[in-house]
Amino acid sequence: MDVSLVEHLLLNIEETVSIVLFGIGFTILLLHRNLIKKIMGMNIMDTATYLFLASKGYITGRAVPIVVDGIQDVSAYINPVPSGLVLTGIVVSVSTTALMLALTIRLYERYHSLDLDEILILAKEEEQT
Amino acid sequence: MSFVQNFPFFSIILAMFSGIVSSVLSGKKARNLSLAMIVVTTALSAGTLAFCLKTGQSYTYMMGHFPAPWGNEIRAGVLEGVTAVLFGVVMFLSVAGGMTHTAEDVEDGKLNLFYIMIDLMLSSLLALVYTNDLFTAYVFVEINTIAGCGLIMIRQKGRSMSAAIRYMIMSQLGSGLFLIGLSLLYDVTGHLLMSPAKESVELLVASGSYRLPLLVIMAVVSVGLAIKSGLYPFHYWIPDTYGYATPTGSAVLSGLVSKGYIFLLIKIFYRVIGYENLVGAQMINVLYLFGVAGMVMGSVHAIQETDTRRMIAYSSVAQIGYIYMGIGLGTTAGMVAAVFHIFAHSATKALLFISAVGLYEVSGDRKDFVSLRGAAYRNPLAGIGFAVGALSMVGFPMLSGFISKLLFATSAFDSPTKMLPTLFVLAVSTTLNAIYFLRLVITLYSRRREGDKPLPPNPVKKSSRGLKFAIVCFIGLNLVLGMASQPIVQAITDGLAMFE
Amino acid sequence: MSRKKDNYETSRWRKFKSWVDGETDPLDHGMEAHEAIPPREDIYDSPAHEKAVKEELSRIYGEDRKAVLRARGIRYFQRFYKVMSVVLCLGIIMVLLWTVASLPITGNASNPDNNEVAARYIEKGLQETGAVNIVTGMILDYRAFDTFGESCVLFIGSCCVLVLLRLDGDSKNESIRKMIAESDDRHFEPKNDIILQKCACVLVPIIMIFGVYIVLNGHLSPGGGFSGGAVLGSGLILYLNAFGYGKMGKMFTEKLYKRITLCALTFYCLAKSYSFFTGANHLESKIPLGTPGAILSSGLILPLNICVGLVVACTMYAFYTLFRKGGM
Amino acid sequence: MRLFECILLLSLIVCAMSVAFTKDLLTSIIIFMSYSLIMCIIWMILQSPDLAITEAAVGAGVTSILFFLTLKKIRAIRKEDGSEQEEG
Repeated sequence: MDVSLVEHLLLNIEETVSIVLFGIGFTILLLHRNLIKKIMGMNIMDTATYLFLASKGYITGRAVPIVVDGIQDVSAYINPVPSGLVLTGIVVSVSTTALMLALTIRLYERYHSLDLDEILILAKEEEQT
Repeated sequence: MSFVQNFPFFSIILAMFSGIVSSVLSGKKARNLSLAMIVVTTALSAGTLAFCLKTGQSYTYMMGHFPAPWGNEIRAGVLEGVTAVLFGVVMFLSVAGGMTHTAEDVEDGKLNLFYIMIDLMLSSLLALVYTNDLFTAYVFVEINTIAGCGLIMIRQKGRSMSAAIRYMIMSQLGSGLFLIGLSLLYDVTGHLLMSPAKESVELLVASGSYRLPLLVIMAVVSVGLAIKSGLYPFHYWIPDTYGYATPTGSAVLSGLVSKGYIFLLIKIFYRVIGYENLVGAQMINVLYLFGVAGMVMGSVHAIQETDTRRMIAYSSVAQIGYIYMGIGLGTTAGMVAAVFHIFAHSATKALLFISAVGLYEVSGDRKDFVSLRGAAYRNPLAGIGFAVGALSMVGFPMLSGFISKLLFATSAFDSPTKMLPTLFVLAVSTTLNAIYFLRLVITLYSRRREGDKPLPPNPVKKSSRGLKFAIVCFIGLNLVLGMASQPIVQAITDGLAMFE
Repeated sequence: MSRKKDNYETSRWRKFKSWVDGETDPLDHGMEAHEAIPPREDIYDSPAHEKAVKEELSRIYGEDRKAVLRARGIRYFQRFYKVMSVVLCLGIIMVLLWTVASLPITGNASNPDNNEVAARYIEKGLQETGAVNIVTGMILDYRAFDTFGESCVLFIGSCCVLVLLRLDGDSKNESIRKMIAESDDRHFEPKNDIILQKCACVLVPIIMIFGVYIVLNGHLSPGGGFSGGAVLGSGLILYLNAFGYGKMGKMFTEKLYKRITLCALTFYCLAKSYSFFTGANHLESKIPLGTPGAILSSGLILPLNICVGLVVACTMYAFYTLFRKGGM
Repeated sequence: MRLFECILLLSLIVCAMSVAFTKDLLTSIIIFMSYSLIMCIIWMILQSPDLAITEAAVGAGVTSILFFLTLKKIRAIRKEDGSEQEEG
């Protein structure tokens, strides 16, 4: 059936929203100079990718992939693979966030600034003196 | 299922296990464990290589009780064996070469944490080389990124921490794009393992459906891994990262980490998208253009640098441009040249960084040209090592750089449209390389002038045994890659043939 | 003779020779502004802060007219740089949205990814792994190598935070930072806050029981090592906040943290290597799967869940203490 | 249920945009916490409770605690060196 572009986007509402969130996270990560904002942007970007991945496995009208009183028929449950992958992904983004926050604290202790470009300029000057 | 076939699995698990165990050991014990583990892992990889050469084809190894599309699997072949052996050798020599400086730079309470990162980086590199599953590749790409960031920031100086956070931000951009590419591929093909994914990609290409998503997958995955390996327009984090890490850290980061991502990209090109579909798409030319731009602009930036470590870092931007230009040529000869240049560059770059350490030691730990003048007379072995590395980079016969430039030139003849630009850019980039590398060699071997700033009066430090051993072995490795290159090139061609 | 001498100083050869000796940089003037500001052609780095750039330029050049001209040029280049980045991001979003428009529609059963891979997980998942929760069965048995890499990501993340924030107090500047961290901690934490302590007395046991329930029932109900460990970790954090480091130190010290992480990860590594080795060499693994639905069922999955739960709980608690005071 | 999901997805975008445009760090962290909470509910609607509990405990719980701690640490350092320059 030939579905127009916008209608198709509305049918895949989860993927569209996750791509828009990916774009917002990507822009925050690129354009904001404050380090904590950048880390939040990175988190938004990661969760958006996981939303994109997990909405692939969703099948309307099917239940959670936990075997309930012996029913093991494929048409009863959704696809378990994406939720397994996203479970791994969430813990990856937690450890990356913790690492970057620790770096932010150490950089603020030394340069008293959260602005990445100011830190780079101060670091360059500090090395020249 | 002969016992030798377990070796790739053993090497990955052993590297990870020694990383976990050295969390409770003291600094020195952790270092010895790490060195011993790297030796054993290289021996295991050599065993795998021998087995694959004997049988002449690659084999897949089921991780767990369930066959391919359900459980994970790793796949070992001739090309994976050669890469694993070379990565092990370069890692061992870099760790041995930078031992004393690591002990000075890192507080002794945290020295074992440094060796945890070295172990886990080796295990993630081996996993990237051997894996046959895309999401496992993503998890080990993340381990590689965090370990690399740890290697940069372990000096805890202002400059290295700001370099580390910039490296993390750029790598997270790359990982985000790579993960979006993975999810698109999973959605369109339904498989995450490379071989079944390839069959469904073949079906899709044949039936002509989902043409746009396949193109976007190729673009996003290539751009994501190009950002992580520092290809030209995304190279901005490289000079600070390689310039301000510990000597071992910068040797490992420049020699091995970016090569792991490029190897993964080649594997995805061959095993998931299929080489003929790739050549058909326009993505190859985009990589070619980025590579060519990197070759020229990397050297131009290197000429303007006054700090020698940043200059070497910019030269590795140019060399990564070479590799992507080789991939972008679109011919199998071009791919063979690119893979050989991965080996040649990791050996030469690690030699340059390690021997540069020997030169800085004797010139008052200052890195600019004036204070380095005559350093080669004060530390002759480091001087020779740097000269050999510089000549190999410029393409002096008998050294590895010459062979890779030769391979690039001959492979350029196969693709008629790209022949002229390739040869022209090869010539320009080699002359630019010659300018800034030979300039530094001339400075090293020219006498000190009376007008120069006096060196700090600290006694001329004798470079440690590990540093001397590492420089000699790296020179040997370069000579082996240079002179005995025929068997290696043959192994690469066979490996690429059985790569599908 | 003299004419040749004095134009030698300004001659190109003299400049080249001094450049080879490393004294002067031929492109010195042109590149100076270039050095201070990230170069233009790199589109992926965030643009310089307006204020910092102006202040930086004025300080380096003073009122030199050429510098003012270049400063204005730099500002245009900065604004162009910012616009270029936004355009690039919008371009990426448009391309991805266009791709989403041609992807299969979410939710219908005939999507390409509901193929035989997912079918086998659902149909034979219970028999082969013994886990009622198919997702946990898939994570800890079918695709166990990913989850093994996963716990190593968490382990190396905690190592990096240890490198950055742990204060051993031995080297000189380290001990100064340790004193500052100590004084910060005492100054900001309300000690012996009765309300918090009373709430903690009620809440902490419930949180701990809930966390243990999630870890132990990982293969029966949703949850498992990661989420259960995080709940346990937050319980420990609440207890630390209510009763302070003294009481917590009696129960949970740095040495205990290292030992737990080592034992849990070693057991995880050995158990998984055993199952990989037996699987690859087609040996029969002698681990009973037990009756589905019972707690002690599904072979290795329960002990693995416990190990992952312990590692995650200790790591989350270690993150909190390292961020707050740089030590347990 | 579909309408409820669309409302939640819309509020996700609103949260992400407001994180981008708020000036004060503390409010953006709190908005980021609510972003994780909404994401957690969406996982429930997409029939994957494993993700919901992990996102709640690991994502919303620990990440937000770490963000608050970083902010407290930075405010402590700024108050201690008394610089009155208001950091954005």
